[in-house]
Amino acid sequence: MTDATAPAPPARALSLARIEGALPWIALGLVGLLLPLLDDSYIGVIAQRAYIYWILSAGLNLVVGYAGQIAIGWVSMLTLGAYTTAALTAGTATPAWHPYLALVAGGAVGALAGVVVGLPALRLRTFYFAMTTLGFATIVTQVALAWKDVTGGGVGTPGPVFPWPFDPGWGFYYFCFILAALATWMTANLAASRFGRALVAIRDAEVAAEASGVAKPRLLIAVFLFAGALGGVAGGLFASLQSYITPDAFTFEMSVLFFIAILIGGRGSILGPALGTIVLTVLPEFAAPLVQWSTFLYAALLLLIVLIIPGGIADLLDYKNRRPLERHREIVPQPELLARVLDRRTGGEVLSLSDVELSFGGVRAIAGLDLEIRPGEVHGLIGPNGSGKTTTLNVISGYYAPEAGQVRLGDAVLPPRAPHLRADYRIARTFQTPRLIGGASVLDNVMIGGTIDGEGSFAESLLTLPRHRRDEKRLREAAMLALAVVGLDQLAAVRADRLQHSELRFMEIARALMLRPACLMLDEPAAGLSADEIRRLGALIVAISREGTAVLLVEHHADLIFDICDRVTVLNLGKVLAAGTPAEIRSHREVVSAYLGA
Amino acid sequence: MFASIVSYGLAVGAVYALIGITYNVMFSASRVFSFTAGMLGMLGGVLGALFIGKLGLPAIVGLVLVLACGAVLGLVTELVTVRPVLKSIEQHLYVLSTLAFALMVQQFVAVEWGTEAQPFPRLIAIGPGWLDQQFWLPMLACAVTIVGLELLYRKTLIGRAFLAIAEDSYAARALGLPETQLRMASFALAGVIGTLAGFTGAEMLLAFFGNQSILNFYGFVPVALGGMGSNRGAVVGGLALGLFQQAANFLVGGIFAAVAVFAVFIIVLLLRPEGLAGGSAARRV
Amino acid sequence: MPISAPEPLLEITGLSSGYGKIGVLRGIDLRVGAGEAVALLGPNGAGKTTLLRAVSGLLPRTGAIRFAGKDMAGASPRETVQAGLVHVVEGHRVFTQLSVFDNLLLAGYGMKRDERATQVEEALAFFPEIAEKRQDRAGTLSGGQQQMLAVAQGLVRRPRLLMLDEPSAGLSPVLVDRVLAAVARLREGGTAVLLVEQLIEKALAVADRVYALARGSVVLEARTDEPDLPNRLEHAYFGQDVRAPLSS
Amino acid sequence: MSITRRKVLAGSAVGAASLASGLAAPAIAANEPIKIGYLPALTGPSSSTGIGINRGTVLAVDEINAAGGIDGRKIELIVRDTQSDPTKAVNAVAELTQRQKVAIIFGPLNSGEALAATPLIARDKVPMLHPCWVDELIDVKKYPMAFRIAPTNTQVGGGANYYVVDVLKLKKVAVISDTTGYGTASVNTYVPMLKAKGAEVVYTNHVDAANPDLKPELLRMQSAGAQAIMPWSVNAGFLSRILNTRGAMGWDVPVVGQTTLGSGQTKALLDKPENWNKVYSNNFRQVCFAGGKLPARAEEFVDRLKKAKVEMGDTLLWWIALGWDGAKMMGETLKAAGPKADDIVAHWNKTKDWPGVYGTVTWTPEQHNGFPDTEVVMCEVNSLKDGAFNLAPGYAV
Repeated sequence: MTDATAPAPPARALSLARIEGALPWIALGLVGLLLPLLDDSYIGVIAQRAYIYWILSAGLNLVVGYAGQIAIGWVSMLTLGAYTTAALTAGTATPAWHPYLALVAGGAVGALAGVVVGLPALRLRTFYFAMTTLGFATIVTQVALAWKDVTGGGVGTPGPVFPWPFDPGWGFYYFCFILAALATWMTANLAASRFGRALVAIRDAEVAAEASGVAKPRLLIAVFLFAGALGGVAGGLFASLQSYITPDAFTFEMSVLFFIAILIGGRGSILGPALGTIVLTVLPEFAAPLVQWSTFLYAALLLLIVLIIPGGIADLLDYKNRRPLERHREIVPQPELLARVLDRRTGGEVLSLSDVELSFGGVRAIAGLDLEIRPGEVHGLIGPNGSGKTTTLNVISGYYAPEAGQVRLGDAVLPPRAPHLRADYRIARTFQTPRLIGGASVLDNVMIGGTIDGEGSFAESLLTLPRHRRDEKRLREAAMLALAVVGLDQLAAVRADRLQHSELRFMEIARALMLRPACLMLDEPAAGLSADEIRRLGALIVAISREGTAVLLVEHHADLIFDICDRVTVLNLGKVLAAGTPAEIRSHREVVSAYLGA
Repeated sequence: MFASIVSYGLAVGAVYALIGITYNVMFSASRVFSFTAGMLGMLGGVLGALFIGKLGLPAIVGLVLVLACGAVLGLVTELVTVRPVLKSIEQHLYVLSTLAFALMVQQFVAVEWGTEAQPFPRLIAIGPGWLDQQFWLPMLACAVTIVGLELLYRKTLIGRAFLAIAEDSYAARALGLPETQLRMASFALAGVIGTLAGFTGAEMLLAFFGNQSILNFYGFVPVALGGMGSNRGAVVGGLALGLFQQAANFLVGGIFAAVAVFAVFIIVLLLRPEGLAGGSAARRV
Repeated sequence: MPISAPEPLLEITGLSSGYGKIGVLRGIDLRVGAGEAVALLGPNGAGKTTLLRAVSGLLPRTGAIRFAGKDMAGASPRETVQAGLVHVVEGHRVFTQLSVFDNLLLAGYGMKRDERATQVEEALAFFPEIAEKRQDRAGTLSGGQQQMLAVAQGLVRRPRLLMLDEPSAGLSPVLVDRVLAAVARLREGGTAVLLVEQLIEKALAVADRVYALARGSVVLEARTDEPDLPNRLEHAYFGQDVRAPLSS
Repeated sequence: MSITRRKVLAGSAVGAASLASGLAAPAIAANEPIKIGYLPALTGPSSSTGIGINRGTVLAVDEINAAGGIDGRKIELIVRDTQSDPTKAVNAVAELTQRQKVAIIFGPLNSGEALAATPLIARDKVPMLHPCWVDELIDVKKYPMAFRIAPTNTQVGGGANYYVVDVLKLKKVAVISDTTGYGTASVNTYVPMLKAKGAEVVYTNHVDAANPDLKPELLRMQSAGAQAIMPWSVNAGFLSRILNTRGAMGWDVPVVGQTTLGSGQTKALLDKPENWNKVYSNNFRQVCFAGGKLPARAEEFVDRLKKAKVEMGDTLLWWIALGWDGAKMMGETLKAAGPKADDIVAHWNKTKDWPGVYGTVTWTPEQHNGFPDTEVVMCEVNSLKDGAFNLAPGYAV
């Protein structure tokens, strides 16, 4: 047993992991810095092209790899950035700009286009969204063709030439190298921040992200903005590398290339897609005779990746997570640490439902329900299937808006149909089937719970400014503490999808504790647990409630309910059949018969 | 001018409708939206030109061979790109596997058949102007397909099995319906319809490897607007799109026509993501 | 009441199953004799539906299942149905877009045409109420009628064992009796039945034997005519240390 | 470059693979082959020209090498297919100038790729010879080492305009192009020239080459009263659809325009042979039948092609001749001036009336467009025989 106070991971272990992670980047950086020594500008051109494609792919990686949005036609950002920078520098439509300023403008136009393309992602299904991004790419190319006086139409327009210190040749090479390094650094920072974790949560466990207070629209728009900006800047550099751009330089094959590079690299990693981009840029140069078949080979590679190693290179390199975990692991919660986790600042308010009514297509799921969950109490909610237990939970969580009646915390009415706002009211919940981010570590999964407590903004996380680092430190410590409370701190660094089912249940409780909940709702937490795991779960739930949290426990296991609940409400056909102490309910005639179907 | 807008619009609209139906036939049996619909359309034209134009086979033999290739490709699509990823359907891996497979076929055609748009041999030389074969052939193919599907669904048991799987695949499996064979059959049927669309439309669209991405997008628009899985929506949507595109093409010129179509597509989808007709029969949850 | 033959029609030993990581059933042993009616009782979430799904091949499973002398390892739902073990799923999920008659034809998918026609008529004979509505769309039927149609679908292949998952759910009492009456008639006709049911009295009235499931394992097995059965069921559900108020 | 070359152990795959070949300093040994860079577009949408030119170039280089090469040193033709894609051209240029260290670069053959490649080749100070027509490609100050052995867009358009206005004496003209670099540039140049010669341009438009139906365009031209159609595109499919539509409409109007109008690919795409009547395309006096006979040089060149069994059916004589002239020019220059860049440029600047099969080439230090105005003529496209055409009616023979 570790000592009473849960140890924050020793500084040495954490920094060792960070160095170990940075090793490949240091190697790549060295190669990039020393490449000009070869004095072979052919390799220089190929490397510049790889950097430029990576700047775009680093941004796209956040959209495709992290947020899981299938944005295929991303060459449109490159086109827009290239033409904006080229047109502004050449001064075809406006007085000539300074190239560096024009590049910034290219990035801004890219950012704007990123949001325009990104908006449909909020409403459209995956396939629809993939189609719209493809359609957008063809439109951008055709507008470039048609808008002759600005883009030079089919004739094209000369690319910008950047003056000292990044003048053409090795100067421009270092410009691309530095921007590529910057893009890598920023995307890595974002990925390791609470925004990055929230992105992956939206991809793999959207409902849990929502319950933890992640507002999907705002976050996705910010990511599309940033990815579009990187695409625009890459476009400006591309125009300079090409020295002269015509619409047919921006082919559909490039969209496919960017997309495949990220998938080959592996979703949810930075190093994998970077290697993928380098490989796919360099490959056609060495396979000269095959050049005609390059797109065919890319497509074949994509098919292989999708069918055989969906995890891509990152999965292959992830040897850490293949080391076997010891078989018989014990979950040993430490309820005594709860005081530090919940640090009672918020006063205990009562969560109350008054005369709530809800029906689905004529069937009354909840028919005039009154319920009160008092702080410091465990309130059990039982009833046969279809009695409205889970529907009640979902009404409190804000998934359904009741036709009548209200849900209030204290005297504040909870806004209906706004699940992501529940976190602000300190209302947390777990789910019938645990929602996890399989690819992320247990610690990261739990840190998702504390997303709304961070003060640093998106931009601060990009640049790891002090507020970001303070947030990360606080979130990491709070998560380790929460894991210690539920007894999973030994598994903090393990990938979540390697955990057993019961451990996932406790992990979800730890994530809920990150909100320092005033009210905690548990949806059949005992399902699939062994007898003594249920006993430990019961003790933990009681301890949480004694800290002043109002706990609502929806459960089938009658013995757990009667064991730990202070009050029990029995629902049947959407109405309260009986309510009282466990002993009263236990001997209530109708309850037993309704419950047993006697 | 007006006559050629209507005749050309309805003809190309019929091809888009058939591609839309191809999407639906595959979708209703597997819940998978496959990028291969446009590929089948393109191949209908290219293979037709190859068999009849280059190899000089008689038109009927050519047509049968093309449809047979379509069926085989449909089966390959199901086996290689759909079945392996069905288990993790929520990850939408099928979008990537079907896109990759379609791209491979397109590039193969680009290298072997050439990147130039080759003419499609004239099959039945009657009627100048709007009576020309390139106009009524696709419309005939579309009508035949609709009637054929109606008969299939209403009269044959396999047709009714398709409807059953489309409505509730869990109940169909429990009842003992052979889900895998039915899915393969529907992909083969989609292969036939897709290549028929390409074959009959190739007089207008020519045998061109680039038709794949054009048909993928313009075949998808009627399905998205008409609601997934509804063939009626696909036909109405396809014909309307054909007319709108040709009108824009004449009035505004080619480039802005594409921009106009895309703009309408995006706006309608953002307002009603499940499409104008409210989507296919709501699945029992 | 036929004493169970030397080798039971259906024998399940050490059956485990669940949904992905969530293990629901933990080593179930159960057997059903030829022509025997067995009721499967237990509170919500005990694993009754999961058990039927595992037996019919709709869910992956570990453990051994023998049916009519054959080992059913790895049998798909279709192979299970063809072997004569039919599972009528919960929630009367009939195909509302198709006619009653079509629903029944699909149940006989793959049989010879004439055989299928006669057996469809046989199944319809069990439920005259829906026989007249054979050309109507199944969507136009009431909940009870749809449940009858679902059971009729199960009968088309003249199964040796019919598994019914809560046929009474969502039905009015009158309809429940009518459906369970059909189950009784089935039993007389020699078809074995495994009935999952919430309503204990109704289930006990129809069944020869009863199993009670709780928290994924069998907590009680008994013949329905044994004394003091409701009381022992109560104990089984709520674990040992509770007073039994039900003892009237 | 100030950074000295030192053997550096580069860890990544990128560096290692090319490390070995990049380092060896190219001492020019006596028997070392002379490397010539060559950037044809053998695949992709606008590849019909490239395939034709390539046959002439390869034939010439083989003959030079067969005859002992340049003072015993073989010519090594390093070919990189640009696939009609500017990004591939940029990569190929860097490889040819830096890695292969070629003496001269012949190509790119398409304007799109040439526009991207010319500034880079100039920056690497390698002499460049190309047959592209876009005017901006030649600028004695910006690209001192770039020379052109073909006419400029202005000369080509001038020849066509001269024929329509001065020979056929027509007043109302319709001008149309595809949306490639070449197409749009031509229309922007020729329409003002036409107006300067007093003709009235009644209709002009850029149309996507893949657009299958050109009927609306021709209907608008006809209603505008056009007496001649001038299409500017290298896309055979696009040009054949114009001719087929004109034939289908039964509209008797001459089509005067770009050389691809007469190419084998265009002919293969015609619905009916009659669609090729009254179609006049740019051509070059040296490779046209005048009164039934080819000029002497062209006659002798055709015999040489027949002896070498070069496929003529699906391409044009002047494409092959162009490829031949390019290789021959480079061969003679290397023989006369050696492989050093400045010597080559000096030699080219002094070239006067060089007797090419395709055209007589003259360069001066101020003028690197070597093709004479007088040799840009029009020809009858349906008179195709052995890839060559009859001079269009109306010229003084």
